[in-house]
Amino acid sequence: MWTVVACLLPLLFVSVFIFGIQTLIITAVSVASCLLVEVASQKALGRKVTVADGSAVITGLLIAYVIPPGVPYLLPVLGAVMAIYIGKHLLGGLGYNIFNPALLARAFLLATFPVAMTSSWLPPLRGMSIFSRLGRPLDAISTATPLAVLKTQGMAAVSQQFGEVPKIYSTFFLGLRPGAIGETSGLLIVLAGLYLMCRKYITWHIPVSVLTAIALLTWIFGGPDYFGGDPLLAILSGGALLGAFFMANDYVTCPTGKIAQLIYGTGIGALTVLIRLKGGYPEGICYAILLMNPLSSVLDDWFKPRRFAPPLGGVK
Amino acid sequence: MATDKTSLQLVTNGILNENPIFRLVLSMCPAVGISTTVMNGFMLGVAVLFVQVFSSCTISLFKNVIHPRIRIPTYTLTIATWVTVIDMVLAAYMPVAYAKMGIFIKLIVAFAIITMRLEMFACKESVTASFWDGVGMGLGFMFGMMSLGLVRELLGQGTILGHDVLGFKPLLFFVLPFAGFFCVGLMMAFFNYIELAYRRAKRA
Amino acid sequence: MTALLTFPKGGVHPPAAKELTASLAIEVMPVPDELEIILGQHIGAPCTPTVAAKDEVKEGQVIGEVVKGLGVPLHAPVSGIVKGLGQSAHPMRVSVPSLLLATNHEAAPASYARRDWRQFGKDELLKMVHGAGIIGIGGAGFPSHVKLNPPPDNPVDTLIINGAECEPYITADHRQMLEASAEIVEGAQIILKILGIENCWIGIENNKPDAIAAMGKAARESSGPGRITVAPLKVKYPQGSEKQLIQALTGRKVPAFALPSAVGVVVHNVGTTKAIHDAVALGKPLYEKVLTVSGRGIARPANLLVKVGTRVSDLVAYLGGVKPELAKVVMGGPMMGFAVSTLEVPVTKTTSSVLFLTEDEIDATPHSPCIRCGWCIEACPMGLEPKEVAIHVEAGRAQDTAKFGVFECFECGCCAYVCPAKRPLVQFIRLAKMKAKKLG
Amino acid sequence: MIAPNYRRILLLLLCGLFLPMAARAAGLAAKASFKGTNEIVLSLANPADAKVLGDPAHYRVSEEQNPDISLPVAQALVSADRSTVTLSFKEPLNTRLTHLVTLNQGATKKGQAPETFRVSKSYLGYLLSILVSALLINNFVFTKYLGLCVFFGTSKRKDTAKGMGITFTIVMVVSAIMSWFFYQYILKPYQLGFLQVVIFIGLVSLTVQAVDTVLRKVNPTLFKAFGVYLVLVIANCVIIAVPLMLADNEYNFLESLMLALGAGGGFLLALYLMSSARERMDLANIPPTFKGVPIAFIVAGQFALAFLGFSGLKLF
Amino acid sequence: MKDILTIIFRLTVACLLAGAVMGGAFVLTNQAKRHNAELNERKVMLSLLGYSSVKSAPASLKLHPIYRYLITAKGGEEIGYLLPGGAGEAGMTLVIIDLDGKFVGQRPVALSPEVAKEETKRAAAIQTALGGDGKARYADQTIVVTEGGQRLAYLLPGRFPGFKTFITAMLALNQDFSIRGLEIMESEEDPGLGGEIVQKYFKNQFKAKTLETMRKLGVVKTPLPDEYRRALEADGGAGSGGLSAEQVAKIEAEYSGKDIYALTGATISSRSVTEGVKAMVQKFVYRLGLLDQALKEQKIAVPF
Repeated sequence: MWTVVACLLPLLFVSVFIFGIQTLIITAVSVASCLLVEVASQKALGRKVTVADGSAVITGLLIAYVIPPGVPYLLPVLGAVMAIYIGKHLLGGLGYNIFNPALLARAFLLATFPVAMTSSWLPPLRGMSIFSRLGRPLDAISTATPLAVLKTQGMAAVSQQFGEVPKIYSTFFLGLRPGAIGETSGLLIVLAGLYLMCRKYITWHIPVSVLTAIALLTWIFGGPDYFGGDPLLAILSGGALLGAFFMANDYVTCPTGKIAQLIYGTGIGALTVLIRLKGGYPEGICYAILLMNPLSSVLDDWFKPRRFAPPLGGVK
Repeated sequence: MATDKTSLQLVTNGILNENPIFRLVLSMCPAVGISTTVMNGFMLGVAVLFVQVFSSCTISLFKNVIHPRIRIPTYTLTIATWVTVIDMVLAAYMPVAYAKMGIFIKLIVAFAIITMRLEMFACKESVTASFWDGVGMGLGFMFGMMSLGLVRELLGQGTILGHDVLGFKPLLFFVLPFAGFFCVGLMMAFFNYIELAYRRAKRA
Repeated sequence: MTALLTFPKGGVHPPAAKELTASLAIEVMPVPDELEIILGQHIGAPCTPTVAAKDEVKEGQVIGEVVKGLGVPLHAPVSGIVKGLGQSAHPMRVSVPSLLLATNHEAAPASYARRDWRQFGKDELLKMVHGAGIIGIGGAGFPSHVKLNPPPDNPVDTLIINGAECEPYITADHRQMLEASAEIVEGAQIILKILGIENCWIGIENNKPDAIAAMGKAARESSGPGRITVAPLKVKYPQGSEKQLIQALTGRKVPAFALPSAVGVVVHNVGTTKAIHDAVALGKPLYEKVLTVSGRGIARPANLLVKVGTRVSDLVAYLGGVKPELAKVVMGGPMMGFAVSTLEVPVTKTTSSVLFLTEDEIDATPHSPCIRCGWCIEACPMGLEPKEVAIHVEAGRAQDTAKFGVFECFECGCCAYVCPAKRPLVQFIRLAKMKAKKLG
Repeated sequence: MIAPNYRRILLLLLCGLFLPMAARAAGLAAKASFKGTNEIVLSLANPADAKVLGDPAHYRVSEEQNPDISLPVAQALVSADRSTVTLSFKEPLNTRLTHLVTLNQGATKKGQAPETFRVSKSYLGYLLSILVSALLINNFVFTKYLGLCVFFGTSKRKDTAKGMGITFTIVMVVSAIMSWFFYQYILKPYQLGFLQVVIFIGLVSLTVQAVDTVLRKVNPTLFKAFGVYLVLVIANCVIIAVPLMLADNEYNFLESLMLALGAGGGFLLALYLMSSARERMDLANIPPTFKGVPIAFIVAGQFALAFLGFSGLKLF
Repeated sequence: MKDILTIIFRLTVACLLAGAVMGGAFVLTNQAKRHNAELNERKVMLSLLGYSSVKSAPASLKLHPIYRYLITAKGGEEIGYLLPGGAGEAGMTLVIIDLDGKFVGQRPVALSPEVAKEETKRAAAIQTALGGDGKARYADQTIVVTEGGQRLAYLLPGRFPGFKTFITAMLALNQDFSIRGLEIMESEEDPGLGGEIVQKYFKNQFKAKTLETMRKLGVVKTPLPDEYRRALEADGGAGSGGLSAEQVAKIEAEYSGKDIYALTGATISSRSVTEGVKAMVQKFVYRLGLLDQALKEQKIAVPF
């Protein structure tokens, strides 16, 4: 698990340069509270304390990566309680949670602090010092994410604010745009994902099916006409990459069979596009993954591994 | 067969030992859906109390005339009648509260708790006993709803019965509709915890 | 040669670690002073001793017979005096009855003369195999004469000689194929004759090119019945498992709970084939065993020819003792073998190796909860779900595990090998089998 | 025995996610349709004079409900083959309402009656949106909090959940249709609205009794499998809530059918997902105070959090 | 057989009893229900006009509802306005105007304004008045408020799509069509987000916007200025929020020409309400203009 942590860390360092030291603080708060809640819940429930396995650190990092970097510090703390205690330990601890803890925390925070969670985005620093934002009131600097702009104002506003196609691709790919830490640098996420794939920690099935479904469906339905959407932009904007490589792939909450994984990934992609295009939120991958999570055990049940050979006379 | 319990025992039984919400786990829909304030809990509690008491008394009164083969339809008819009456009364005299509770008043008709009490208790017992049992069950439901409402209103809005108590809003989460699931789950666990602790203390 | 043959699903690639002993010729270990011969060497009923304490026995003499049920006789590995019945430590069970034999070092070793086996009929050959106490010495310990006499309703058309030797460290079969290739080929021909068929495959993993060459040469040079083909196999564990080997070579799948004969195949290990050759062509019963002693915890790794009943402690003494880094002694391969707690365990007919592993070679990190990564499902060659079995066992619901096919599991250990949480999945499965059997 | 059917149901569900989009595509073939929020495309049966067609003054566009208020056409663009005209408007149209477009060629072509086009989103799509809404967006269990007693009572095992869900859906559809007829043809005309509750619950009991009798005679095996759930169906709030909603919203027959199907299917879906989650939780080490129903509530809350992803979803 | 007969008999009796109980309750409560609903509606209307329990409405204040009907006649669709007055003291008048705004005709309707509140009776009376000349469909209702015979304000109930479902609102306009007040009656917006449209600081922003401002009213996403927020929350009630009534009036006047400040995180809801209100006002002004013109030209006497 520490490998995954290591893969996630570069993203944090880059985000410090893009958004300022604020991101580091919020991540630290999130990770620390996750560790604390993990220890506390394991103590309270009389279980062995296993913070060293790194799973709480991953959850902490992911919570910080999916919330706006400008939120009050209380939010990641409450998110940690939801993710670690309610989402994981009450259900039996590591390996028994049904939903991805970090995303559960995000959904919870989004419902509980709708304003902070939808408006505390920071614009890239563009040459300012990374400390320059400390202590400044947030609403003076907050801005909107590309997907939110797209949802409320349309593609023209996105181009105006973030640049024209194709320059916008490179801007997004490098992460120079407002967004959660984990949404920023597509480049680093892809690199980390490919590394994990090479090390065989993850397989290609889920990321590829998620991204393919998102790209394909956005291409078909996402534009003013059919087959007029911009698939590349859909993948680069929002948390699609982080979700596909690091969240949908969460071992505990994804199916194990390969066919099941492909269906699961496609489902996530389809729901993401559905929520993005028709839903009430600008970004849908968080909820798409949460919605597919409970299906993973069902899918595994339906697509059981093929037995070597059934016993003669059939299975009883 | 007549119960040997006193009226007080019947009432406390409904509130504590056989609390419809936390013990029997019946009638959960309103407990999740509209337990956001104490007032809501109280209003629906009153409605259920009336329906329960009236139905219990009616069935108990007519228990000798009810043909056993049409027992359940008769119960349903009785409950539906009283629910309709309560529904109309509330709609007429308390339109604001009625609007808040929406469809739930009419749904009392499908509350398992009421049918269950008729089947288990009222069809065998005297009118008085049924009355007290109905009161107990209704109060138990009201108590459950109100305690849930208290927690959710206090933690969600910082108020009790609409009066500002805390002066700030601790956590919007608790008044959100879906939080009802968490609140009910946590409160049940809380009561379980108390019971376990109580039993442990008793044994020690 | 385009693609090497293998089985399609599952399997793992543990480090082979065969270089420790692969180049060492089989050496004959001097007979120790005392032997402990376990009476139940094979699957089926244990033998009843036919000798009493203080009796003098000759090398090759029958000392135990199976009175009732399935089994083969037991022979004295050396000449000596029976000291009596005892209890022996056993790698799998706690303790088992055994015969203690004090070696008479002065007695001359038994000598066997070559005879022309081609003159015998099927029934006579089968009787010889049975009488020589031959069992599947690759590990299963299944009496060979039963395998050689398949039920008539399943006509057998193919013989497979298993030289895959997929377990890490072990090189016993490898060395035998190099040093006794002609005998093995001849043994295969004997089996073909018994079965009355022509077609024989010898499957060898591709990491033993010298063995493939030697066997190929022997097969070409041999005169006599049958079409013997040497097939190089892809290196993948558990290639040497019967069902996987059959699938790799013939594409047939042996149904669960059925014998290979159900798909018209008989499989014998190279060691067993050699033993059948010895029994039929020389009349020599099975009381010796080639085994690999390896691992970085022993002073001198070696391939040894030892008498059945030799204690592991004697092996250690002969090979110069253990190193201080020793962490775990395993009988059998590292994947499927059993850790032993004492060195006073005797070698049986089915012992293929004794491994002395150091900390580096085993992973002793404690196991953590299952995170459902599904790697075990990927690795399982039988298409089972080890994680579900383990989770059910942990939750005290072992009786429900039959639906996950625990009884189809042959405990190859692939799942435990790949498990990132280091969960002892094989142990969980064994527990599940035990409890499910008891309750079902 | 019935497992493969469930796989099909899931596939249907997944298809259901895409069908609305397909239905929208079908709408393109209609005579007049919205394009975006600012344009209406008309397809003409017989090509007319491009000059007439290109003049905004020849069009009168209004919402069907407000025929007196004509919406000014900014521009009328005629395609090269004169078979389609694209009308564009300055102000965005309320595309949820049906619009009327009247093309008056009378000025140049004597004797030609004004041609009227009705522009609306496809009715099929509307029906589908009712279905999907009841199934997912406003799932009765997770977003309307109805039917919970039975939901928690029968979601312990997958088989039970399936049985309950299917029985429930059948009874739901039958009783909802009967209720609709009763309401439309008896209660409403005779002003007996206050008898709603009694009549509806009576119809439900009747349906249950009928299903019971028919099943017992026709398919005893099926009766054995589903019979036990029939009684529980009556104690389910959803079964009475749906007729009440039908009455409140004045749905027509098809819409009622869709709502009933959606409600039943949604209940089945919720039960099935929950049961697979609870079967998984059976194996977990859950704190003793939470064992049983409390933890089921917590998990249901997590489901509800995930289902928040559908909030604000507008298919059409 | 006897058994079944008993069952049937008893069930029938039970049903009759139940029916009697329910029927009785219905008769007893229905009147009260309608009365209470009316009271409630009137209370909302009055509070929108600026009256409360403290500052009660003068006796000369009168509410005159105008019911609008869509009439499908032979020559196409027409709009009918059911007005009090016109034909006689107790009766009402149906003024019919065609789609282009030209006066078509008027019909006397034998209906008292009190009875007209009941939808079914009203529909029947209109159908009678129309005879075979068309079929009327109820569209909506607006209320003209007069004080001592002078027009004071207009009340417009309306319904428009919000973020999730429909929002029901009531709008009060001054005589010059500037906005007097907005009340959100029903909405199902997200709590904490779009649900905030019911808050004073949002809905009071519409106050005092003139017709001109309304025509091009937009939504801005800049945060609501603090003093404006305090003024909005004080809502004319002097003293609260540390602002005097004059200060509140001054601040409100200052911002009256500006766009609506969107709720944080709920731009869609804010925009829905703004667009909805805009559409309501524009449609009403257009229709009232035509109606007034018709009334004037035809010299139809109405109480407003």
